[in-house]
Amino acid sequence: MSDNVRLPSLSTFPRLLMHHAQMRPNHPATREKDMGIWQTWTWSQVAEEVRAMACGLAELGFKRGDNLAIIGDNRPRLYWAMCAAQCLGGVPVPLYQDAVAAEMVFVLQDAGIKFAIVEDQEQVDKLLENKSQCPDLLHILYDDPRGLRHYNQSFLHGLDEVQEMGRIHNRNHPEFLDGEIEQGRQDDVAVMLYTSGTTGKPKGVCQTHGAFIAAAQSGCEFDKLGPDDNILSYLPMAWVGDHLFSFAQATYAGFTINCPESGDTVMTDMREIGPSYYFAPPRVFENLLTQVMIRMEDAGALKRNMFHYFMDVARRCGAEILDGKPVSGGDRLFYALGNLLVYGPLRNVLGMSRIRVAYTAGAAIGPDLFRFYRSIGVNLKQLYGATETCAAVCLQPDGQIKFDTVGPPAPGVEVKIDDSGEVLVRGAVMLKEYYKRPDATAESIDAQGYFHTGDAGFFDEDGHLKIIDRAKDVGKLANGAMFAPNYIENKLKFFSHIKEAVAFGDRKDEVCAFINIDMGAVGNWAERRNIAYSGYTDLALKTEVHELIRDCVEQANAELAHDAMLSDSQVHRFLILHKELDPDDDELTRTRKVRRGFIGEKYGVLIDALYSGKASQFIETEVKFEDGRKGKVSADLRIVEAKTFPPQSAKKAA
Amino acid sequence: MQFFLEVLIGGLLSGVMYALVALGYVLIYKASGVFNFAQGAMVFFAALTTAGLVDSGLSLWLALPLTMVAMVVLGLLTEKIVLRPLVAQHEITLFMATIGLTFFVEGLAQAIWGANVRSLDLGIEDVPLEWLLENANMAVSQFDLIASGIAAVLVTLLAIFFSKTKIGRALRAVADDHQAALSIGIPLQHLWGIVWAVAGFVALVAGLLWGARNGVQFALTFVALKALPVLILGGFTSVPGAIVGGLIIGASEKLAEVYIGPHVGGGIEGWFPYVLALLFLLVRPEGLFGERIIRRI
Amino acid sequence: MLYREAGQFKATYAEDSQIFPIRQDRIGIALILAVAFVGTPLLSVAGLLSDYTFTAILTPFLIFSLAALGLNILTGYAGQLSLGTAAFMAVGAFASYNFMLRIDGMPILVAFILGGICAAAVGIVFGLPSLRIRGFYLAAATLATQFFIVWCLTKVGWFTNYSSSGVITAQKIEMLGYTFDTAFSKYLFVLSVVTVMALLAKNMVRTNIGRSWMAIRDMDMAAEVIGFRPMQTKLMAFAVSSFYCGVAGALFAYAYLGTVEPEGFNLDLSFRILFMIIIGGVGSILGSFLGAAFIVLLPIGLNMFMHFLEGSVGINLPSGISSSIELMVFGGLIIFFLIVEPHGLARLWQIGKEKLRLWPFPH
Amino acid sequence: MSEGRQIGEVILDLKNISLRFGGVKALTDISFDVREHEVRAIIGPNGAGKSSMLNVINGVYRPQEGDIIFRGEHHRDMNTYAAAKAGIARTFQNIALFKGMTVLDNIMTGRNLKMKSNFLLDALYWGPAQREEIAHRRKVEEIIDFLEIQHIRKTPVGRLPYGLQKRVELGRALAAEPSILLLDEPMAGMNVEEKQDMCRFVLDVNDQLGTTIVLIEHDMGVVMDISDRVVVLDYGRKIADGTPDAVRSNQDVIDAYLGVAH
Repeated sequence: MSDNVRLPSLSTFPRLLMHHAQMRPNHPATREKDMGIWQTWTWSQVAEEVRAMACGLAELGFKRGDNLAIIGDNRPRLYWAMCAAQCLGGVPVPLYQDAVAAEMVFVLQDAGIKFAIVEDQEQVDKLLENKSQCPDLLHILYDDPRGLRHYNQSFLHGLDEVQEMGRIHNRNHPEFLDGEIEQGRQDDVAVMLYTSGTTGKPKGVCQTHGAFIAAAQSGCEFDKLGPDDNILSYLPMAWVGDHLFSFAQATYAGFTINCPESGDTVMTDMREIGPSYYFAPPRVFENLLTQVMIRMEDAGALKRNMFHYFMDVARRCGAEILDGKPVSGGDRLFYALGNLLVYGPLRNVLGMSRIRVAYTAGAAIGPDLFRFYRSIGVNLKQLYGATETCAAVCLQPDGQIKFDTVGPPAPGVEVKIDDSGEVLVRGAVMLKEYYKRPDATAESIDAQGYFHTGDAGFFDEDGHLKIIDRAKDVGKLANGAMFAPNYIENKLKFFSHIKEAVAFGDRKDEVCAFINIDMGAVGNWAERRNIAYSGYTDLALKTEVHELIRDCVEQANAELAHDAMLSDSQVHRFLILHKELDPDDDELTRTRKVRRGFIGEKYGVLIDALYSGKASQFIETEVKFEDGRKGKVSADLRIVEAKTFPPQSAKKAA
Repeated sequence: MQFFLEVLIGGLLSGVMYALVALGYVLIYKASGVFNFAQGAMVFFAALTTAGLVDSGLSLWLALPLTMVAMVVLGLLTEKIVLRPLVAQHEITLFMATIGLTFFVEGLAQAIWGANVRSLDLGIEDVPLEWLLENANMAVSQFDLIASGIAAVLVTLLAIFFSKTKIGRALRAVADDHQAALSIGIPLQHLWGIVWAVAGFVALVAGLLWGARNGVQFALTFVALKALPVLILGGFTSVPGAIVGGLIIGASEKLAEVYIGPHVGGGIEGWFPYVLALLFLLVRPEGLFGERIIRRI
Repeated sequence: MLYREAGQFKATYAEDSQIFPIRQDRIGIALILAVAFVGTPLLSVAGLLSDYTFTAILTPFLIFSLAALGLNILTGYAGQLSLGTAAFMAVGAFASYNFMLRIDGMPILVAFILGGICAAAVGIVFGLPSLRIRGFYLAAATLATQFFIVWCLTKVGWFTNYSSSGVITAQKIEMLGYTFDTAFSKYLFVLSVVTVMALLAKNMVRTNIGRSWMAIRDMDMAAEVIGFRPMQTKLMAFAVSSFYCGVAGALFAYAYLGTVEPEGFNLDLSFRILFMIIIGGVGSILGSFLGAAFIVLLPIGLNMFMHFLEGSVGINLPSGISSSIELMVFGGLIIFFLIVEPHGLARLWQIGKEKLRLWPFPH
Repeated sequence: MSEGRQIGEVILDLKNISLRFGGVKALTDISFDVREHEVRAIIGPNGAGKSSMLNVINGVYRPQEGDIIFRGEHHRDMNTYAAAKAGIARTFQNIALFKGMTVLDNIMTGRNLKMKSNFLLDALYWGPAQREEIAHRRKVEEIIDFLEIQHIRKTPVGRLPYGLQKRVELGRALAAEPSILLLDEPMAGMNVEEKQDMCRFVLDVNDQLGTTIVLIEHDMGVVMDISDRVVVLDYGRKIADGTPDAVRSNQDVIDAYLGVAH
């Protein structure tokens, strides 16, 4: 949008959609890789589809204030369904599509879902399983009819039929939908996103049109996003990040969202589309980098040496060149050569050639990882936010990138650190309330209207926010020193061989940790050393692997020794878990954050062993497989001592 | 009638010589499934080498064993360098490789001995056999008769070799089933080496006979092209097929040349055998003695 | 490395099935065509390219490419090995000659097309055995074509207009009052014909007719079962292939040699064209061009090398040895390619291209 | 099983079929019928003549004796082209894909009988030929989608693992929109997961498209699960015919299978 003033006529997402349908009717709005090509819908076509869907929903009895569950992979019609619900004054509630049926029940009940639009048979089956527990659920609509031919329940409808119904409805009542859109207000709840919640039951975060439009606007203006931008929409629709980027910003700025063919083809689809705007959590960037390194291992010596030589050049000056800082002529020349031979082709194969702006958020990103992308010319930046703040609190401006902070507060957002070190936020992007949870709402929004993020952090000298940990997780060691488990875990996870880490130490004498090795990286490492292994558990028990991980832990300890506040948090002992932490076993949240408390209880025997000085500990664990079957994994885990270092910060400070 | 017989006998005699060349193909095809287009080039190579050695002062009886050695070496090298790396490839690929081999061997022969026409004297004169001329008034070349005799002996020997000896039976087994051949206890590679060496020997004999008759020149390679219709007719895998096919082609080609040729301007020897073979193929695609292939899917 | 494909997505099937789906390839081919159509003539006018370049290298290269393309359709795509390519070229050449000779005001292009059609007709007749026999039985049978056609053209005086030596002199190439008589105008003429026919061939091999050929080639029984009729399919391959060879033969006579006798289309020529597709790439349009270029340039390169040996190094080679060595090199290369890269230069190019697309990754 | 599928009249009736190769009897006096929309299985020990039976149905082999009644028309024997034209498609025991072509092109070949373009139009391409190609491409994409092989669309089939090749071959047969689909051991050599997928596809084809299916399969579990009627061959003779349950308890069948064991 060219105008900075938000017209009242553009105060809701349906109005924005209709605006684009008029302003740029033939501009692509949505693409989906389907049937071998990128099927494309223009803004006017999307408006038509949404209109048909909304009218169809109305015909089925969907009313203002009703909640519409949306469950599935990133499919155009599911994105449109959000807008269709909003047209009618209803509230879309996207759910994580990989949740098992039982996990869905809570949200379906809590949100009083009456209508659900789902992707396919798999999701329909899950809902049918829960139907008896969700008496409010009246209608289930599905996008892909495959396999559903013999489902003859009267409350099941194909989206095609519903849209057809809607088209007829719209012909008979051409004024109806525009009237409904007209009734929409900026303060209406636009979407309800359930926070995954590391503890307790998920809560429904109600965000208004105004909040998300404000967040979208500030982001779009901050990075000058316009209708010609393209984004790959592949992250879970229920995640605030995807909602902000693929729905709110796209609908605000009028750029094109591109839905991949399936989860397996994201890499290929990314390369085909070559998005100009990209968003991914750190683990995606990390996986990509791991893949790059593994694939380069197989290259011939000449090519590999060239690659490493130019990566050194990039490490030396790549990020500086991207930031427009002064760099010597020689380095510039080498970098240009490297750009021709390595960085350019690398961006190309990763599908990042056309990226103007890429963001990462959701977890801390390792400095090496972050620097890698910036040094090869991908303008990767960090942002900080939460579901409750439309994911938009701090953004890193071009040219002011630091590796360990998340940038200054976004325009229109006020950030304050309270006495306990917790980050507080106030502004247009704040949530309206937690759905049906006045207690929780009151708890997190204080009298001055500040939202308590629950994160601990501080501003550095340039006014950039640095986040350390979850405020409630920050504890104290027995000697009173600060213990920030997340910070330690992240430090460990920055090693490519470590996938997950769980640190313990609150009210203890020293810090110990559980480690999950990265199957891809360590597996590859083992293969190159001719170490045979039969699976994760087997690999995790290898002595060589323990040595490898110990090196990593000791390196992390050496770094921690330099930190004035955290030098006591060095990891004294660790063990490598016999199974991968898994959201299906409730050990991780759906966004893959470790649930430390749950793990602490489940593996209490291991923690005791870590602190009791035992050399090994037997454990047997029940695991759930993808198809719902259950099994047991057992192993005798070794406990490994790691070297620690005397604090270095005193000397440095002096 | 007398003239007809004269032509017929002449044709049959050259037919035996065709059969000899054709046998070289059958040998290799049976053993290794390769249709060795280079057989003609090997004939040429053998003749040129013998003639070249004789021309450079060696006696024929010294030149012959030397050439034999050269032919065996050529055969073994071919097997090792060309065919072994191509083992298990499609037969058409092998066929094309032998076309390449043809060019290589022809080039090699000429690079060593030059491209000039040489003559080769085996001490047999190419004159009509007097006895026949006198008694039946038929002109049948003495040379042809003797050459055919030699060829016939060789053909018989090979036929016996194939059906009676252990190696011969092993070779037949190879053609049918490589696994089975292995169980006989003779390494496959040895068998192939033997076959290529024998093929070299056959080429040598054919080269000597044809070379002495027509002069040692590049055109000798065309003898191989004469043997092709023989194979089509007789089937690629059959020793008797090669013999009968050779006789049929030899005789019919001469007869056609004499009786049809004049009406169409002559020179039909070049294609007549092919057309004959083709017409025959349309009736019986597997050849006279070839095995019927049931296409399985 | 040079390929930067990120962002080249296809939104329609038409885009997805274009001949060069990658933008860099489209730019490349446009450059090549620009150089071929505009660049070389400019260089020629500027005196930087001699007539020799056109008459001895570029024109024969293009004509052989076309013939190789024809053979590739039959052998590479339809899987029917033929050793009679030169015969079909001869039919094209002599038929065109006779159409020009005997019909007043016959436009040259029409004569070429009719020549090609005659070749196609002959191809169909001699393709008939392919219905019963396969593999090298068929290859041997196609030799019959080779011998019979050349014999026929030599013996039947009508074909050569009763020329005593059997040699014919091709008429001038005239179109719309313009005579293509200089080396480079003939080159341009050939280039245009070859470009159009290569495009048509590419279209055929990427549509149903091409798929029918490849199906018969790869698994004839299955092809039959899904409804391809072997007879039509094989004969069509023979017809189209012979048409291409026929036109190539006509160009061979009209734009390259000028005077030609039936013996000029001998077995050796058939083999040479077979070598082009083996070295260039069986079953590849591009391979036909690469192979033709290779076989045309190889003797020239070898000759230069020999001269170099004699001139600079001072080794005296016996006369006539260069042709023997040429034979050996040809033969050796064929064997080498069949062993090392049976899909020829085209596959090497493809592998190289794949590497460039994945650069810096090895795979 | 499902209400979408009504087993109909006899569509294919084979009467007293005998087939010999030289002196070898492959099939002896075999009769059985196939009803519209049903899943009909042919089982039997190795060498029982199962594949020969399929080959007779779609005209690859011509039986010396017998009568084939297809949709009410009598045929002394079928020929492959007529069979394909009449809507009989099949897959092969040993995968018979076109190795040099991509998955997409392989499946496209399955649509050849529905294509009207000729070689001249093909050569000129832009215009009718392109329109036709695109129309058929759409159909083929539906099959690719149905069989969940999107990710290998442009891969040459020679590079695919066995299980996927089988799937592609099914795709090629489906592309012809057949009324009868002959499957020659569609699950041979597959792992459990691949078998499950293939079963699902076969049932979906039968159910959603109403295609009649005649299949040969070794996995008894699969056969008993998915077929409506089973015919059992042994040494080229029919020894049983009926529902899975009936066949399972048939003494001749039990003997034949035990006979294979020793």
